[in-house]
Amino acid sequence: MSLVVDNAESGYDRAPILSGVSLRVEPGELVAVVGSNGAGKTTLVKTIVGQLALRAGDLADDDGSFAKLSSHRRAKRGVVMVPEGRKLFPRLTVGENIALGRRAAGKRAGGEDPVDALLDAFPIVRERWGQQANLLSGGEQQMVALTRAVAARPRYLLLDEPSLGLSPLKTLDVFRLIELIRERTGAGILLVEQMADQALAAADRAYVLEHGRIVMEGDAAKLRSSDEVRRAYLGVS
Amino acid sequence: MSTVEKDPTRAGRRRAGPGAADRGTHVRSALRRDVLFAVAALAIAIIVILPGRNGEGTSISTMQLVASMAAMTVAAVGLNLLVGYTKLVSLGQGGFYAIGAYGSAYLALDKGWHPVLAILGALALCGIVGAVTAMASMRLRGPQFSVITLVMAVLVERILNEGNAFGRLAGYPNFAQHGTTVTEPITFLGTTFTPPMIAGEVATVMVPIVVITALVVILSRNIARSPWGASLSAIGESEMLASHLGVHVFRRKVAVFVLASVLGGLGGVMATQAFSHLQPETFDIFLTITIVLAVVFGGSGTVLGPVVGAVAIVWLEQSDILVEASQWQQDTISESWFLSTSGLVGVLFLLTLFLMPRGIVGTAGAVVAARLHRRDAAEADGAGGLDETSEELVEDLTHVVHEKPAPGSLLTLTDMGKRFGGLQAVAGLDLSVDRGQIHAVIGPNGAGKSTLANLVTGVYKPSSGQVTFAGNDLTGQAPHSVSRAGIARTFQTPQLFHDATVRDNVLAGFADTGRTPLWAAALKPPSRYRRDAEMRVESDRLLALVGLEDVPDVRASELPYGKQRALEIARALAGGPELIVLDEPAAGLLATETSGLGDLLMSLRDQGYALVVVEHHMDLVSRIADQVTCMDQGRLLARGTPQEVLSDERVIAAYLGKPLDEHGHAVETDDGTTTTPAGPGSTSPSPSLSNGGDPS
Amino acid sequence: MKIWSSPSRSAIKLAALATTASLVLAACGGGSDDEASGKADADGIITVKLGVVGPKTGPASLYYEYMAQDFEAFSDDFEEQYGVKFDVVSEDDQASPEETARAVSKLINEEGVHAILGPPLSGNALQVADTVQRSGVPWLLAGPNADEIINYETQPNWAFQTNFTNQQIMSILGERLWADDAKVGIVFSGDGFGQSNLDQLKLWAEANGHELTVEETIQPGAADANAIVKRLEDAGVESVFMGITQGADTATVTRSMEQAGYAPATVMTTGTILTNYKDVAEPSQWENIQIVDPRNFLEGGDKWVLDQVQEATGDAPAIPTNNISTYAMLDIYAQAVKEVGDASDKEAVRQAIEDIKTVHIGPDLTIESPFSADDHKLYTDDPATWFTYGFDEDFNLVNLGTAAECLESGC
Amino acid sequence: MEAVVIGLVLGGLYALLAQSFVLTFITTRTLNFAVGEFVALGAFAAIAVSSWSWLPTPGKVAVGFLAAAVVGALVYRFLVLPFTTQGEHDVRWLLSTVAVSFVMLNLITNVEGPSPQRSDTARISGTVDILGAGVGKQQLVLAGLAVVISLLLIVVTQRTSVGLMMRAVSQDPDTASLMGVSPRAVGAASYFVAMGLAGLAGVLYAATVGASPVMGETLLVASIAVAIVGGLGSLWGPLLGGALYGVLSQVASYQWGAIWGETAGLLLVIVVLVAKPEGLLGRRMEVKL
Repeated sequence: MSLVVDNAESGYDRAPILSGVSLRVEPGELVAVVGSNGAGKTTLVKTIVGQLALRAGDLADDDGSFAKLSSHRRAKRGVVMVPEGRKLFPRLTVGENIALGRRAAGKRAGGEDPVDALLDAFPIVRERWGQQANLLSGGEQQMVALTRAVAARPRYLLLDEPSLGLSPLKTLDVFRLIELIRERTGAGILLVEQMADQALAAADRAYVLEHGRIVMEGDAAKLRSSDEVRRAYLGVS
Repeated sequence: MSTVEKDPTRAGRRRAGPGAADRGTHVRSALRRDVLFAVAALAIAIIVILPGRNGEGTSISTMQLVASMAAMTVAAVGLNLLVGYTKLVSLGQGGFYAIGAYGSAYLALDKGWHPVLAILGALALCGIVGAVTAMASMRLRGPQFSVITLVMAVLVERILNEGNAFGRLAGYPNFAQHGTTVTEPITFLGTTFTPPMIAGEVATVMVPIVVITALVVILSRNIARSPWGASLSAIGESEMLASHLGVHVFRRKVAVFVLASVLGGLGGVMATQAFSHLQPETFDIFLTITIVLAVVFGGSGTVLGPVVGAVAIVWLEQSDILVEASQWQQDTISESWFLSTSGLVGVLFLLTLFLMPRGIVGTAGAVVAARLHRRDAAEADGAGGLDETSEELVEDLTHVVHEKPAPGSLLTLTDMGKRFGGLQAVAGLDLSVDRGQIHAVIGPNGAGKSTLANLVTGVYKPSSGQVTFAGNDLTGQAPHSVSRAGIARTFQTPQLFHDATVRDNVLAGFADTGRTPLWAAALKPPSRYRRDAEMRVESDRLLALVGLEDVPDVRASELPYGKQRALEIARALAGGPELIVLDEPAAGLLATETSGLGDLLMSLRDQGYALVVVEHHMDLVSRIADQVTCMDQGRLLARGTPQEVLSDERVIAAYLGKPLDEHGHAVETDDGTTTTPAGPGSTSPSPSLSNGGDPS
Repeated sequence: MKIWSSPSRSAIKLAALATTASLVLAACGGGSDDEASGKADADGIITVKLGVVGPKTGPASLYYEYMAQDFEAFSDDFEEQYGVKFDVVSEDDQASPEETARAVSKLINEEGVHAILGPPLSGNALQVADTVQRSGVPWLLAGPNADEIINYETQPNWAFQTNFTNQQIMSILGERLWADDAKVGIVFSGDGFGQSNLDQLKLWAEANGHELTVEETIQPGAADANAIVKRLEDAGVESVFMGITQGADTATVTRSMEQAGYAPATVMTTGTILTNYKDVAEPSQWENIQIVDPRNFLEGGDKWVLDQVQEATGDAPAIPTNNISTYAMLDIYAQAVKEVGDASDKEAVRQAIEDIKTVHIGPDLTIESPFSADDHKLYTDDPATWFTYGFDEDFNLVNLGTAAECLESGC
Repeated sequence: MEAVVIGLVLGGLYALLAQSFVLTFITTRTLNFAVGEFVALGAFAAIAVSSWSWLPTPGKVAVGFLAAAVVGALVYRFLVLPFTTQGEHDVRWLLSTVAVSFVMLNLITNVEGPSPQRSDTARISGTVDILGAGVGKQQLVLAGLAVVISLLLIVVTQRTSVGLMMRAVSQDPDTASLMGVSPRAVGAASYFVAMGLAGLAGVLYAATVGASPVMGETLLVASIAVAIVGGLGSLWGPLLGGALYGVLSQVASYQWGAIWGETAGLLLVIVVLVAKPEGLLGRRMEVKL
């Protein structure tokens, strides 16, 4: 019962970016992936959701391997990504964006709707319900993007650089929202962040990616305090 | 004349030194390649018409074929400038071909012009129609552009079909109007240029046809590989980017369209000279499509692509191979389900798209390039880039003569305002930046920071206020004027030429891209060779400056993100700016890279550059900025040194959420706990996350 | 029952025809050059290397079909009758003028053909008119109707035309159209044939003191002709001539006439209506249409030719008028070659054509001495030798009398 | 007035084909330049089954629709989709659809012969009088169909979840696939419907002008023009564009002669594009830095 990446290899064009990457995310767990730019973090999540082809290795969730499925089928299985830069549908309303998320939920829908909890916690999304998504500020868009992903009832949620381009204040909000999502959905969350410090602070476990390989893994708090990590990825000497 | 040259002190000094020897080598090798190409092109041109030198009847259809190929080649070379480089898929080239063909015949026969003048007149007409079409379609891209050019071609065809002056479907010339159905061969300088028509007559017109074709290929190669050509690729990539590189996009687009139109017309002129009679049926919609096919089939965006494509298509359409293939299908597959010539051309074309997506020449070239650069690509994934430049950079800069910043403010914004519909994005903002100063602009999302950057660089025209730069009023100037005045910029997401090499990206940054005149690009005078070599040496220096010296031949898209940022800064420097506007340069960078970026920016400041940095990374801001402006809702919220601004209560309330220390680190969280402070002088990503239960 | 006037709807049949025709051509063509020496062999058979140019492929391929049909149907006849065998070297002009130019120079200069048949489309013929007439190769024009193709200023002239020309048809039709000083309008197709029709009609009108009230173009494949018909009607046109290449486009015009309830007293067109019109039109739309043609489609040699084509190929004549004129052309050329005895003596053959005494169309139709030095057209413009036809319910031709009779008493 | 009525009716035919351009453009950012051949394909498919007496007319019309629709979906999957992978500057699809047009036109011509063939499927003879203008019933049906189908498409996209998927794919196919929507399936479906519409138009149009391989080719430029005038991004566009183009070209034909009809239509395209590059109802695409 977990999201498993086993010995994955993938990349763009000719050059492989990921090689032999293995990791796991348990339900209800927040796992961070940190690493320098170009280390392959975004490549990793794009490979998991099928936006990049897996060249070797395997991907599996609770129902077994999904490595051969196309991107939209993975979403329907509950492997849901919030892409870098939010990627809301700019000319759909906030409500329609979230409705699209609900569509992907399919059979997993039912029971208590975690979306309601998010909307209660961040009423701004509800206030903007009928507005076109491109009229929202960056922070609001990220809220909607996260809500939309939650509406899809993810079993595993992949977040690609959720703080990118946000002001410090909004970044705090986003991390609060992520915490809330973890509480309410029980989904396993894989968080890819350039802000390694925050990511490690929020996560249970973490992996460190370097040149497309996992070079360290373990308890997030321990990694955060490890000198090696601090020096290499937190810019602390 | 480039900005670099306009400012001899700085530019001249920078270029002095170790580059001189390299320059000589570059000039010599470039000259050797160009001469070889020209000789080869002319030789091939002459060889193909040798069979017709005695005027043997058996060579006539061959000469006609060669003439068709030449005409198609010239038209395709012209179209390639649009389709291949500027990325404008014009379906109107057939229309210009027709104007050239009919225009030259009409001016000579009906208007009595000297045939040579008539040809020039027809080409001028093509240019004028091209300019008008270009101006009309200036805002169009994609299918809309294709359709408007197609409409133009259809209208031309319609005029030829219906215009009495052109003989309509009786052809031109015709008995009723001219008493003959053939145009007179041109006699010029005592030579008569006979078309390939009658056995026994030497088809002398073939000589100018193939020689001119060869010249067109040679000149178009020069153009494609010049800064002028680079500006076309820049427009193809993004018109906004091109204008930031100092390219007057409007003029350049009109110019390239005119050039393409004239070449299309020249193709038509050749057809007239070779076939001596014009029928409007020749100039139907299939002609225009065939020219496009020729470009893509051969390889759009390559020098030889349109040549190979044109020759191949003309040859295929008349060769027996397709007829035999069609017969074979009928014999072996089905007597009714078979394809004949046009269908087979379609199939061939689809196969090309599948198997050789860049056309014959492009795909062959890519295979060769892949072999050559495999090593480099591997290196691109390795170390290097911003995070490792800091040390070298300082060394590198020590031998750059530091210039005393001239006193006074370089950039001054007065009462800047910008309104979008009902939204006041920027209001009443003043800002001034001195030489040798870094001015950071911070603020919440939607505060108007990017709008401000766009106002400074000319993307937006201000609704109110004034921009003064180095004593000149730049208010409302277009991006290319702003760029030429000495303001460069980088973008939130790096805007690079993804298919071009790292070096070519930097080369595009030189002011030459916007300023090289077309004639100099085409004719390549000695000064051009020298300048090319200079630019190359300078680009190598700039690449070294940002830590990309090991990967000059790697495609930009293959670079990791951080290095793309570095490359973009190198390109901005190439233009020889005095002020650089950086829009969130640290976005997406890791802490170590951000730190390297800080070093780079500070060293630029030390060289006398003024920098405006729009940024969210408070550690970076607090480390490098001399002055910080915090904006909120389009207005000035606070201004001062980093310490002053970051501790300003309004800034904290509107933006930061909590106070930061002098290094941009969170001091206190909203619930009162304190995060682990980083060591003094260190940089750590900011601000730290705080949440109530955090054990650290 | 004129079965040949209703081209078969069976696609398979047509395609089969295309194949057989090309096989026949392949069998005839591709022969060794020695065989096609142009001189009589041991059996007294003269093999003529005949260059045939036409749109073998593409939408205009009907204009190649009719030539192929005639070779299939009549090759043996000519061999039997005159001892002349056609070794056909065919080139596809793809209906493109430039391609035609290349094809023609290839045939003349590389293949060294004894004569050239085609191209059938006026525009392509005009493209090469000068080249062929200067080349000294007999040019057999059984298709194009444009008058401008033959340039009598080039003497001796090498081109011979066995279809009627547009100038001829106008001199037949002019008086009929303007009978009782009616207002006359023309609808012509936006192609070489249509424009030539317009030009000739205007020339005739000018020469005879009449005025053309309305001239309207219909683009090939146009979706409707409502505006055209409206303009005819509004101008009070009582007499309409349709000079339209495609029968289907003619149908578009008559359909719009019916829609608008516009019924001019006289509606005339040409034999082009025999191709493609019926399949698209309704009987009520062709009620009033008449055509004139120098050929008698209903009996005698002309009909025999069409019947033979139908019988031999199993399909309708592709362009009935051109099937007949091709037969006439081949008869003329074969006779001339027989007379000279050597097809490669082109000047002698040319002269023999010019001097020809009797042209045969089928077993029982002859035309006497049609040519002279400055008349290379088979048909004359004597209304007494032209026929006027109408159509019955099933689109069968009905002979309404000669053009002269109809002019006199109305038809 | 007569010109206006007939122009509106005629515009319906163009609008129907323009709708097929708009439909594929909205979801896949591609235009099928082989639409003309799908018109012919639909017409010939209906002729092929015209002798099946057990199949009622609507069934035969459906065969025309389905034949074009299925081939359309296949063409999308194998000959359009592979040529759209390089971002917005990628116009290889334009070339591949032109190639498809060459192949289909040639094949249909070889199989069916170049001559028009009579088509009696869904043939409605006769004329009705509308405001003094005689209008062919067949053309009226085509025009009515264009309106009904356009409205249907608009309702579907605005009100149903299928439409929501379509709009999502049209705005951002990659992200749509993250929401469990398959852009390929949506693309194939819209090619299915769009080419089906072309086939349907072919069946009905062939009943008046006969089925011939080139029957759609002559409609191509006009219907692209209509789609562009209305705006490629708007399903309302074809109706407005069709009406404008139809009326303008008819009025010009009435006033100055038929030759000016199409010319006026083409000039309209130029004027609209120059003034409003995105079409009358199109939405401006913004370039973000």
